[in-house]
Amino acid sequence: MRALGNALGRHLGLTLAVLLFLLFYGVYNLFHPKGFTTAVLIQNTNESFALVMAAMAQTVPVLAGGLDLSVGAVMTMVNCLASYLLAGSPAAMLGGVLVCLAAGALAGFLNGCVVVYGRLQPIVATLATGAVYLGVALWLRPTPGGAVDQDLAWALTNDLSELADTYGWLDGETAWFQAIAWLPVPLLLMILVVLLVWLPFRETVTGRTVYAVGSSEPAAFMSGLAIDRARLAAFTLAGFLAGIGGLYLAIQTSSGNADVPQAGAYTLNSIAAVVIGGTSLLGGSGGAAGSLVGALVIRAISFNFRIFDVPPLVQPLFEGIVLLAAVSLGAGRVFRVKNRLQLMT
Amino acid sequence: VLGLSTVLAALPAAAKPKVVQGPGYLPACFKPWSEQTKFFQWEAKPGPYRIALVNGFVGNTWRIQMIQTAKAFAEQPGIKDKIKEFKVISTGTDAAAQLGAIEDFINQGFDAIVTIAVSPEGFDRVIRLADRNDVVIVPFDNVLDTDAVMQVNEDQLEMGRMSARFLLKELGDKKSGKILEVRGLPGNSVDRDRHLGFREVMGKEAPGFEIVEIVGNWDDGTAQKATADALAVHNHFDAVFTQGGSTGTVRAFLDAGHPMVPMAGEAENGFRKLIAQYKDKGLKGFSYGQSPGLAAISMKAAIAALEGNKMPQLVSVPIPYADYTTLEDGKNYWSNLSDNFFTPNEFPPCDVNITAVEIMGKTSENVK
Amino acid sequence: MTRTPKLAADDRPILIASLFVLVILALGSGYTLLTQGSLAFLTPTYLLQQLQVAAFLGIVAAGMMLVILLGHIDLSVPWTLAAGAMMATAVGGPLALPVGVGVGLFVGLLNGLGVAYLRVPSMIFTLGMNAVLRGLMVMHTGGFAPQTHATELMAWLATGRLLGLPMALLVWMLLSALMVLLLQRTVFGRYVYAIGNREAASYLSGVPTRAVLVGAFVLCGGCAALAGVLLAGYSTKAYQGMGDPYLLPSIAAVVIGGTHILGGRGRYAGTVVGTVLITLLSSVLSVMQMAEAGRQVIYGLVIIVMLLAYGRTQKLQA
Amino acid sequence: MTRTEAGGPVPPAPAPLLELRGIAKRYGGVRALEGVDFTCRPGSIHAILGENGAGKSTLIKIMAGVVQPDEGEIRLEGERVRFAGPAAASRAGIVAIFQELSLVPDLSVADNIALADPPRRFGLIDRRAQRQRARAVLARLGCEDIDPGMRIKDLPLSRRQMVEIAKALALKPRLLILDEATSALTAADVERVFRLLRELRREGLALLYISHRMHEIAALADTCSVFRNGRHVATFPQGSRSGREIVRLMIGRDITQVYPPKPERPQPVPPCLEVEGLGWEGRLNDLTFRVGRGEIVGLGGLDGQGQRELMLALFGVLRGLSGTIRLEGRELALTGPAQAKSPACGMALVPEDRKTEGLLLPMTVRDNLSLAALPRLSRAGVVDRDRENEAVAAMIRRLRIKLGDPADPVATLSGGNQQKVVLGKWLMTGPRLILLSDPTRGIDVGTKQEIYALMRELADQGAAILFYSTDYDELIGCCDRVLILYDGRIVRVLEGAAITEQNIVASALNLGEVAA
Ligand SMILES: Nc1ncnc2c1ncn2[C@@H]1O[C@H](COP(=O)(O)OP(=O)(O)OP(=O)(O)O)[C@@H](O)[C@H]1O
Ligand SMILES: Nc1ncnc2c1ncn2[C@@H]1O[C@H](COP(=O)(O)OP(=O)(O)OP(=O)(O)O)[C@@H](O)[C@H]1O
Ligand SMILES: [Mg+2]
Ligand SMILES: [Mg+2]
Repeated sequence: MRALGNALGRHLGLTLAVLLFLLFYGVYNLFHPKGFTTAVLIQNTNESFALVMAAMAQTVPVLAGGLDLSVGAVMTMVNCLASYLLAGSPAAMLGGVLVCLAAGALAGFLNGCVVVYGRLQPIVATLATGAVYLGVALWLRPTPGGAVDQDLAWALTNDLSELADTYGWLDGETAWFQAIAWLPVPLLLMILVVLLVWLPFRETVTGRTVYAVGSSEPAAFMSGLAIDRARLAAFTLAGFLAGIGGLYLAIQTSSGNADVPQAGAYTLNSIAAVVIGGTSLLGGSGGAAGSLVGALVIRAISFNFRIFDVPPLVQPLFEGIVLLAAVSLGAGRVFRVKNRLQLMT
Repeated sequence: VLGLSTVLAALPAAAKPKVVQGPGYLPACFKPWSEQTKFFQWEAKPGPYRIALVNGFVGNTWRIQMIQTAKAFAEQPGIKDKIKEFKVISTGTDAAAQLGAIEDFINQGFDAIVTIAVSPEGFDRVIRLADRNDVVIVPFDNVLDTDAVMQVNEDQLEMGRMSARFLLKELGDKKSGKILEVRGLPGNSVDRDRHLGFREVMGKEAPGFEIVEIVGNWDDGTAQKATADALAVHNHFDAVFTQGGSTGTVRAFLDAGHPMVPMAGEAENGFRKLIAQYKDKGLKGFSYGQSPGLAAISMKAAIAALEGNKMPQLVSVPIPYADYTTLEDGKNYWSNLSDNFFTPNEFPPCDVNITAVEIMGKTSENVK
Repeated sequence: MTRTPKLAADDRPILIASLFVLVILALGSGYTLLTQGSLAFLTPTYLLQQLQVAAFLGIVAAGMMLVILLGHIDLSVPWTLAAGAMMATAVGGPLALPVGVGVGLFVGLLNGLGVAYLRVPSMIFTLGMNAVLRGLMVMHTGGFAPQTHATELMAWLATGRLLGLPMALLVWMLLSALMVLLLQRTVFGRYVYAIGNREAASYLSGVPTRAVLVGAFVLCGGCAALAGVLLAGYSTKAYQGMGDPYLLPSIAAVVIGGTHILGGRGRYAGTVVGTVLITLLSSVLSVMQMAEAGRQVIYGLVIIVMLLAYGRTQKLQA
Repeated sequence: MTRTEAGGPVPPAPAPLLELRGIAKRYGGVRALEGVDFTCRPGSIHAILGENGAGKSTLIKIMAGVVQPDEGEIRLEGERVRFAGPAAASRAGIVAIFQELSLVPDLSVADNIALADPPRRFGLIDRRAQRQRARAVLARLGCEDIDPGMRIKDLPLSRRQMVEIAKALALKPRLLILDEATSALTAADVERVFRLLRELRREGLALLYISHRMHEIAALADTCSVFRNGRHVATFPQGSRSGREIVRLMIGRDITQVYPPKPERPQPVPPCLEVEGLGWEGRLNDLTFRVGRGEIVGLGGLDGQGQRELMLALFGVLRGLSGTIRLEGRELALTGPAQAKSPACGMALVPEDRKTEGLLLPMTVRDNLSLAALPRLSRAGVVDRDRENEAVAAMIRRLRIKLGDPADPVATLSGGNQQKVVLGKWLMTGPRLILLSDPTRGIDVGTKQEIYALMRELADQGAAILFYSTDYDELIGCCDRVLILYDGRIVRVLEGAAITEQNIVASALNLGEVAA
């Protein structure tokens, strides 16, 4: 069926990413003494969560045709903020969570404003705002620290049964619960974010407009779409997702840390993840689900260093080469294209 | 905390190390931090052991030297036969990745994990898991703000204090003037502690001095630029306390033609070379050092703990230092070798006898 | 219409940035006047010293500008710089300089091939290249106990003086002269702007677009490595991570200089001014003992305010 | 009130749907529209005629809210309105299909058809409903073959244009405007569209139809309005004027001797380009033809039948060609334009879309003119400023390019002068084989004449010219021979007297001998 071939061709990037992930992660689990167990899954998902969020955040502005170099900074800022707000009564903590998410969204919204109303290029605009957000983070946490409710931290970084135990919910025996008790909370959260945030957004008119703007701005305008609103929405959502990442980072490390290099690393890795996940940096095609896989690929690469005996001082080189190879996979296109003009983007 | 206890209630009895009375094992090597320091004791485990070293950032000489030392130590007779498997990985400056790696090694059933923390916070989860699985975690160098694990470090506060005392000694009866303080990486606990120690003594014993602070990031280039700027504006300093990137600071003084003054700094070979070279011109230098050998000591501590010995919760490794009077080429610095490596590496009381030269001086063979 | 309006459009950023440089000096002087009772920032010593330090960033930015003019970017600059320096010192002797710069040119070649022939987005390809270089340098230092001492020549080029001017500054000036010649006078320069404006149109006009792309990346790598060699001379040694403080500042310098991040527009003079601005700003903040948080915020705001001041309404789509 | 000229009163008509009064629009110095009154009524198809740049598109962009008029008012059923943007206009029932396609390439057909306001459930887009809607509209256009799930970028140009029309229909317009919306359609599609339009007319829609094809207008329109450089010159019932009269209205004078005379030349001319069995990706099929020195060979046929690909193939842009190309006897395997333009080959290509493929709009006229010839204007890679300026000045004089200063951005030039710059850029390289892809598009009649003359002059100097045009009048006037392409094949070769409107149209629509 032609449509099927089309669908596959359209998601070629994503397909490749999934295969890569299955390869790296499969090998890792095969050779891991406790491979394919909940313990390993919990650890892996915990480790990947923040990067996954950063990658999904990066995806939205990229789809609209612009990079967001402040993703890591927003994440770090929210992380530092959260390290003050995630303690005390359940109500207080809930409030804290909401404040953190709002802060992330606000930061993203400000990015959007600078881009839309300031008419600055997203790359430079977010390069600058990113520095500002890092400044705020450093102001919030000149040195690492903070207190996060221990139960919360423990419960959210384990599987569902631990979650239930910790808060004494439906004393874990219930049959249906047993079926899903092994699910790691972070994995569940990733899935929820995709199902409750990304997919719905993509199906709204605004989300559709994000794609349209990235694909062809003039066409979007001619069709009477609300371009500015879409851009604002894209950056706001990016901030929101980065915020979730920062929030989880705080829960996971039960502290806030305004680590500038770490922020930079997350931003750059998020871009790599987006590309590996099959989203075009030119905008218009791809999706956050792909970036999720892309992020997992990046993580899965380094997982393997813990299994195989790669000399420690060779690891960085190895990592670099694999990354370079992974992002170069898309290059196959070059040899298929029959009209050289199409290579000129 | 309160929450913690409720969780632990929910857990299968976590096998925390017993808190016991001293004295500890091999006190010459594992010196308790203070009188208050408590002692830990784990169930003795039969060896040989599987040990992992989880490093963070790798892109600087100190870390590379540290990794080399650890690997050499693992091969050392008397240690080699106690180690079944020794794995080293670097996670980069990413807390999530480092915590993940540690947890992964716990899952893999390693017996001990020595690590340089990316952040002094956030290890609660892995510590808890380690306790549940009888795994000994030993943070060193960048240690944690907790007393729930055994840690190995030199006293960063003391480094600041020593430096202050040395400078005051050299300044003699001069009780006022300007002192330049070149700080390290902002937000890092080591930077914080060395700074506090320095200020503590200066504040107490010589409040008359104006202290000018600049940020050097422990990076020679950055320190050199920042120092040059400070010199151009302040024209004269009576003494300098610098935290790494020390050679950069001296270079800036040379470039500016500023007379050499008493200077306390890190233990880079380059800095000691310069002291030796300019001590007669007034570079009364003091060089304290964070030794990459800490890795080896931490490994030894981990093994000792696994063997069921009593271990201090916080092991204080004496600060190796030298000053312009005690420098000796080929002994505590090497004029024919690279500036970048860190001179103090061995620590005989722990029979960590791998010298910096053996590590950083040897050429090509084993690129591991 | 005559040239003037178009020129004004491109000169505006340069003028504004220059004014801002004066503002920074004024504020700094105000500070020193209050605290030291001196006008240290206005002394020739200080200004020359700033220009000397600016030279390193300026050389990196020059290469970065070429790549940005093409609508690309080079994120491998930090470790290209470090690799150049470390290789130079490792080889030592008369070969140090050529080898160091050669490393940069070679890295640039690889970047160029990846971007121009494989068509991998430069943002990503150079990022990977940076990681690879870091890996190589880590192995290098760990495995081969390399010599890291800068040669006499390197030291002289970085810290020496000629007619009272720092050599580094002279090197930068020489390079700048070449850059101006390259961009204004040569076919290559004209092609760079053409491709930056519209690669398809340039290609159909018979411009060897791929060769130009590769060439630009090669030059960018060469500049980064040259800066590394000089920097090693400045601190008399090469060391890991010496390039890290140069990535974002070099991009910022180019952008503040009025070069369009999507390529095709921008004048070299702007990049020079942008470099001076960034260098002075960080120096003044350092002297003011401004906390890290404050610095970050100020950097960010400066970039935004400057760009808004240029009031360039650009098409948002690449 | 619409002005009507003596001769045939306007038939009693229903109340106007949309009225424009005293509309004026300027772009910088250019008067796009000036004091235009215009009315369109439900249940009629109203054709707009005019030279390129007469203001047709601008008028429509104003109706559809894409641009705002500088003066004048718009009344919708008597109510004064002001459309903030295309969205507002389409809410009011005014929908336009523009010259430049307004489809989003990365989205599916269904997505595009429902782009503006898709069917929603709980605020989310209802894909099934959207798909059904798309199917329905496409069916109405007789395009069941288009899969709503396909991405636009995977569709051929003609299909896209049908989707464009479907998209407009889906908005349930009261006034539907088609601006040269059929330029790329196949004969069958054109018929379908016409049937549809007539049907819509019966349903009482008001329709505006813009086309440069007289026969289409004759076949379709009830009323015609003629525009000339921004002014509305006349409105009259279709059929009440002869073609000649209409042309006079459009151009303001009779076209006397627009085209330079075609010289009689001894047959056969020495060959310059010989193509045998050229094929590419099924878009070019087994093309065989030759162009002699001093010959102007036309490429005819509907838009998008492979003419563009042929040009690109000859210029070395396309990969994976089959067949052979011989230039001046030597067989060619070009690696790209750089080689094609080299003195060894001496080719030049004036591409279809001057704004994206021909020019670097923000760069100066000088830079644009000298771009292709730079190697020969420089020594050791350094541009010789003096030689460059001389050459540029000479070219500006030769082509009579109107500009302020060679250092102005080329974007500030008029469409016609922009096109002259593209031509000039290539003349600077002294080409021996010139490929012209619709070089007179969007260019006023005066400039056109200059270009025709220039082409003939070059031919007489021995250049071989391959000339693609969508305007068959040009082909008739300029070409020694005309190749008609259909679906990437040469369906007919017309020579000398056989080059007639009927023949071209007939073979272009691939109707065999039937006249249009
Ligand atoms: N974007 C623009 N900027 C400046 N001037 C413009 C622009 N678009 C059109 N014009 C001017 O308005 C005049 C009318 O243009 P318009 O496109 O309406 O002509 P047209 O009748 O549609 O020509 P065609 O038959 O080629 O479509 C043109 O001569 C041009 O000079
Ligand atoms: N970007 C621009 N900046 C300034 N003026 C422009 C620009 N684009 C077009 N124009 C003006 O519009 C005229 C040519 O525009 P344009 O090419 O759209 O006219 P056109 O003949 O209708 O072309 P087309 O029919 O292909 O759109 C010139 O007079 C020019 O002054
Ligand atoms: Mg037009
Ligand atoms: Mg038009």
